[in-house]
Amino acid sequence: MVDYKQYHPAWGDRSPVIIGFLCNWCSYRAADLAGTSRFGYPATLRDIRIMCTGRLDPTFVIKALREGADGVLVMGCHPGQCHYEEGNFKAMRRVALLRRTLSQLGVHPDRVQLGWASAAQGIIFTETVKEMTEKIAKLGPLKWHDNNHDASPHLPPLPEKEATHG
Amino acid sequence: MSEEEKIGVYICHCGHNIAGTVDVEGVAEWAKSLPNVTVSKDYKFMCSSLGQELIEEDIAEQGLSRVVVAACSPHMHEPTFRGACSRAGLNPYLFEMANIREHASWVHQDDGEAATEKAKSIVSGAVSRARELEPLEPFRAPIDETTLVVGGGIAGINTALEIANAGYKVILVEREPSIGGHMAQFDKTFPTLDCSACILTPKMFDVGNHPNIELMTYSEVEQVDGYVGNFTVRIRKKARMIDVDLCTGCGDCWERCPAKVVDTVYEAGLGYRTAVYRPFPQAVPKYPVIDTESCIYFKNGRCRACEKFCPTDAIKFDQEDEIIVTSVGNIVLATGYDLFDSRRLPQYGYGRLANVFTSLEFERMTNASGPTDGKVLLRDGVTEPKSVAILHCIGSRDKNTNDYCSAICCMAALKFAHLVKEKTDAEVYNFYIDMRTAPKDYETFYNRLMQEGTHFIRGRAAEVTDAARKPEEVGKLIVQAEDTLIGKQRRIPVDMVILMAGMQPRHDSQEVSHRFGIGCSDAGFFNESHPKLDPIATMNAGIFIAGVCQGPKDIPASVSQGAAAASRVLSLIGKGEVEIEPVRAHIDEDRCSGCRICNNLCPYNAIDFLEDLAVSRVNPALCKGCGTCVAACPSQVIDGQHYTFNSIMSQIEGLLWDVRPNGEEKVTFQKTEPV
Amino acid sequence: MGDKPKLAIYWASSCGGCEIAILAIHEKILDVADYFDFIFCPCILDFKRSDIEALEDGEIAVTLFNGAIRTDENLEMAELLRRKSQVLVAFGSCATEGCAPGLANFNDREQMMNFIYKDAPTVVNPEGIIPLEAIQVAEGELELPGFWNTVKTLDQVVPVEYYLPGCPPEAKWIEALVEAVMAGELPPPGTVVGMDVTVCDECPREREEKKISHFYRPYEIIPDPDKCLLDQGLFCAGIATRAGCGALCPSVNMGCRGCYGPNEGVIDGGAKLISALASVLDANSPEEIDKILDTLPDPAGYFYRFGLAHSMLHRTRLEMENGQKMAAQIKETPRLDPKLKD
Amino acid sequence: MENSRTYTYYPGCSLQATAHAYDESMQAVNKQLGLTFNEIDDWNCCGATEYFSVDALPAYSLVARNLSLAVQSNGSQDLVAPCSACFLNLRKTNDYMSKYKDLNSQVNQALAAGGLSYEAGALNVRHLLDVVIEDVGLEQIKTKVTKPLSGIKVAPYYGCLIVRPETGYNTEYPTHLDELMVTLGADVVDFPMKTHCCGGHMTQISEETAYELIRRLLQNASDYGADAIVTLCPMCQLNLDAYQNEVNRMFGTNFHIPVLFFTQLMGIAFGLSENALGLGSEIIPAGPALAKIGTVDEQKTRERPKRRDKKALPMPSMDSGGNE
Repeated sequence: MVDYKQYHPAWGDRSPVIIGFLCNWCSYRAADLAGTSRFGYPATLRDIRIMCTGRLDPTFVIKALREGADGVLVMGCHPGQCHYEEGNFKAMRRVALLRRTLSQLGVHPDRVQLGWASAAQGIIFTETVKEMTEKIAKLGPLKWHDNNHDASPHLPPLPEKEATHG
Repeated sequence: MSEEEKIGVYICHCGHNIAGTVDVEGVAEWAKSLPNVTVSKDYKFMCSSLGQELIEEDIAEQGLSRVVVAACSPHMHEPTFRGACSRAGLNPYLFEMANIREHASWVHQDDGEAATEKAKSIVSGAVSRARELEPLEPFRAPIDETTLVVGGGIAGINTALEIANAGYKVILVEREPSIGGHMAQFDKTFPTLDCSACILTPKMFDVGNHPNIELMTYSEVEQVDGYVGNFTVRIRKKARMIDVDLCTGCGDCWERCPAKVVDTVYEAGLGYRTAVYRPFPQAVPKYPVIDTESCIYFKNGRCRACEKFCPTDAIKFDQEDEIIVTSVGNIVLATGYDLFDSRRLPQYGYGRLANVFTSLEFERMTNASGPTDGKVLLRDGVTEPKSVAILHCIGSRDKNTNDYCSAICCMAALKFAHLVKEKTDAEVYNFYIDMRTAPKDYETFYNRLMQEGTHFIRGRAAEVTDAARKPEEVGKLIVQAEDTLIGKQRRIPVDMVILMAGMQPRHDSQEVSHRFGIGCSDAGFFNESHPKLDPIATMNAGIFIAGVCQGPKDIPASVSQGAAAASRVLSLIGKGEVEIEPVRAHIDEDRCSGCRICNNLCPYNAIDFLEDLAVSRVNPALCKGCGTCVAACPSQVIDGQHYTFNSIMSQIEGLLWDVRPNGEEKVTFQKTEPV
Repeated sequence: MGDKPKLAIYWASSCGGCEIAILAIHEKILDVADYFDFIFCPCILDFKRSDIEALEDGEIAVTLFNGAIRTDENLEMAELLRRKSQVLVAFGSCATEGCAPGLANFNDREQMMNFIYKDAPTVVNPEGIIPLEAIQVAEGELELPGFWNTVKTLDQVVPVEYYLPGCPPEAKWIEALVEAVMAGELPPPGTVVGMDVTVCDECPREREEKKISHFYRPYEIIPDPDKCLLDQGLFCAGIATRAGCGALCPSVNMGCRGCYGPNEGVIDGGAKLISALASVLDANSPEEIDKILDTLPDPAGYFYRFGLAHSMLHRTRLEMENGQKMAAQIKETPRLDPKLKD
Repeated sequence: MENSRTYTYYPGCSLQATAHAYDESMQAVNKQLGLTFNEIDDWNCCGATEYFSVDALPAYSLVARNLSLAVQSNGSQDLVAPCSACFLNLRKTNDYMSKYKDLNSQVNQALAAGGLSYEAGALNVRHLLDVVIEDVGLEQIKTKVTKPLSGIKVAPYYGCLIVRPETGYNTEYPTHLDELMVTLGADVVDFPMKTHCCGGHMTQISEETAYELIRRLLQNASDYGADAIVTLCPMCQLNLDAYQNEVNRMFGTNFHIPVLFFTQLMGIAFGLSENALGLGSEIIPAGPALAKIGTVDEQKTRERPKRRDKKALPMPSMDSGGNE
């Protein structure tokens, strides 16, 4: 197992978890080809097959981040080569707006990434996963639920030195 | 309802392929703890008949309502296991595949522990998704028996003849005035040195006279709608300015036409034609066309010589384009290729240095009916070259232009070397990177050429120049190259240079691929459904590809692919109806508010806005199930079958089984009624 | 009087608008007074918390609870009223989805205290005094309810029977709810009182196929009164907002702001707005897309104006990202650096 | 000036010495074109052509120091170098630092010793010719021409450095200088050796090798009837000009081809005085060649338009897209 502590101490013994959304026609097949060609890459990606990146509902991305993923990778056919002609352009637009929105919520934009690989580009697929894993590893765990647990009503009082009354 | 599902999980060893890395027994044991899993087993080869029977038995005996097989890619065996479910009476769309081979064991071979953990996540995701799957029925539609073939080169001709000979109607559409394609331009074909015209002309004649083939030359397909078995196509028949019912093809018109222009298509720029012309004597159909751009009458209103001399009054200057809308069941694209434009590599001097020719120019030159009557001559049209250099890989295997191999140029270059030797006394130098002569009998031809005394220099030419360094170079074209076999720079002075220009996708191939709803590779060649097992079909059912539009290949390969496309079409026609995957979008019209966000998103115009009801509706026959509208719908009233919102949300939860916060309530939504 | 079902109205972190909205049911209020024993409403009646504590559990028939949960007191009252009520209604946007108080989740407690009591341009506080939860003074110890880092909605702290969204809720839906209670015809728990379509359904503006090439701020253009605002490039959340208000804002030339929250079936209204709006951008390259998105400042503010506290992510990240406090970093660079490409 | 453009500027050593004519003519032309160049403070040597082969890391670091200083100057992101060697080194360093992570971190480590750093890709390194053609544009230049260069035949000589790494121009056979010269009204001859080696520093190491390389270039220009060679690289200019007589002596040839900077010809076409353009400092005097400007090529007028030889095969059209 790779020791991710070297990238960020907060990893401890765990590895980054990336949820992937791969389109059926290009990037999923690129991942298949990476397998057939035995191109190794970090075991950080857990992928979901969708017919087209145009099916990518930002709700899925937010859901993945909320449920414990450290990043989300969306991969489709190269622009102009979408099996459904232009679904990947929709994904490109949605991911752009989603990244802006998430960055306002404190999610580093690198945690949600978009990439392209044709069915013949197993190597591009593996390189993309490697690069993304490294970026996420450096960012550290997201652990969004800790953030929500923080909403616990029992907070320590504010520090005394801040002010004195009257 | 999902609470009551009984899920069967099967983990495949795939011999050593999965089991060698992933602890398959461990995963199978662990999967028993997943909610709703009633059966979890591992087995050596799930795709074997015994493996499939295992599933069928469990469905029957245990009453499984969902099946998950963790094995290879769904692109490999999803149909296999769907079949097993189906045989046991379970709706095939309640099957889910977990890809733990391509996506786990094969890519994490160095880390079995990580591969096993990942396999668990993949299985968990598949189980969660399976829980939310819904039974679906494929659509069935009848097949129109007429086939559209686009492109009248050798691939298209062969496709059309195969289908027509089987007794079905074919519409063959060709952009140029005649069918024949590039093959009609050649003189000889390698390696047999058959006369190209002699073997092609009979086929062209058959196409022109076949009762089942409707030939539309000088025509283009403008629009394609519909789906497999039921396409509607719109074809523009460009105005020929000739009434073909009256024309006899006698030739009086082009003999009298005073407007001469360089013929950049058929003669590859090496010869001339008139404004009213028939591209070549064997053209099918035999009727000429008037090229309105070079016709004197169309330019300045005078002349009309052809009209005056036409014995049957067939010249019609006021003819207009004709639009034909017709329905077809299948489409075969055989649109061929463009030659690489050698002017993009100015270091080889094409266009600057008179005696640099392209391969296609040379084809015309050696053709007995070509501009030089088959003589090999320099650009002055008189002098025979004493030495000829043939440069391979022009616009091929070059990251600056096209990085792929054009497949035919090595053999064509050998053919040229032979023809130069046959017709002149010239020395011939072939500059090559690698000699690629793989198919049957090609290597023999290469050996023959070596015996004929052709010089082979292994090295891509760096430049062709007329800048002489030594007296013997003066007045010559000097080819500079590194001879990599002797490790030296060489400068060979020659009289003539032939550039073996590569094959490129048609300049409008991206546009055409969009029109027909199929994919294109980076380079622009049409994408096949599977590079190994299905190089004929495309991702768009009912649309097939043949010939060089799919990738560089030679004549026999194009002919084979054309025949293969025909057989695919015939098997569909024979079946009588098609099954269409029920992955479709559906709008709940009661809940649609008519915001019209989705209307513009559909690449297939499958979404109609019903003004009177102020709601949108998906036409299931046009929908291809990409899901773009499903994701975009702001009120989530579009449902994407088989890739439903719930199934994907559930799969996310399953994939993250080990990192999800404990005890956190599941985010679901319940459909509730308003007060 | 004693036999009548008991009705309570409570405000947690809210503005008081919901109480006024209840009065907007006009003469129906008399039927309500006839039918119910109106036992608790700090806004208008002088009953004490001890009076509620004295009740049996479940003795209150219906409690209309408005306001978000952000202090220990809010939580105590929510838990108390939950215990004492048979039916607890999250009333208004604050209680259902967080509404304006929920926007505090873009910051944390420290930032908020500092801004409100020290840094706001309208504040003069040279000693830097900020409230404390407990303080010793000559007379003894004074206490304030604990103030939370994160705003929550009512259903995030106690189970809730019904939701009545809106800022404030429209009278007809308050009537519908009250009438349903009085008639004893209660819908299944979990029901949102309202429609399950979106504002577009009620909006009379004419809509066309969408294509957005520029977002305008309301002051930048004078919109055509008959055409869809979104078609004209004005941000309108109506496409992803539950209908029920009668398209009030669009009918006065203002884009819907989304106070009714997402419609039935949608988990995260902000995500759906992102998806829908981004889909129809008239751009096919990252550069073109960025150019259009630059005209939509503060997207998270637009998309989560009412629903942040109830959204899936709930709040901005508190933890450190790369050694820096993320929330503070975001404040300085409100938008994604356009140079960051995919 | 209607369109004033500002750039960060790296002059390089040549422009202050052997190529001062390039510097002077550039300044004069810039004024006409509304280009403002802000020189980087305290710049150092670009490493010239050899240092990279001697010791790569110090060489890259040396160049990166200039890049870092250029960023610090807080001006335009476009860094202009008129010398091809400087241009190549600056551009290559910028490019390689973006491409190769290890190099990037090593160079930045070296820079850190001097309290500097450079974010690879922060600057866009450009050659003067590229700025003139792309930013000012041929159309704009055309409006400035008061004295068209008709009558003089020039051979555009690019040298080997300007087209690397990939700049968007054709690497093997660039034509942008040709187009500029046509815009100025000059008669441009085809010059097949336009990107061949000028000998570089070989003149100091092996005269025999260098002079042969120079001879080929001069021979080719002369074969095509060029009155002058126009260049954009101080090294090329120096080699072809200063060693021309040596070449004549060694090979018994008799070349008298002046070698000018493109900025000098631009200045002439703009009607600027020869003094302002550093003319006269060249070794092979440009006077006779420049005297042809404004004259009509007699031979050309005498030649009637040739009738197409009936037997001759047509030449391919050089209009784009004509062939297929």
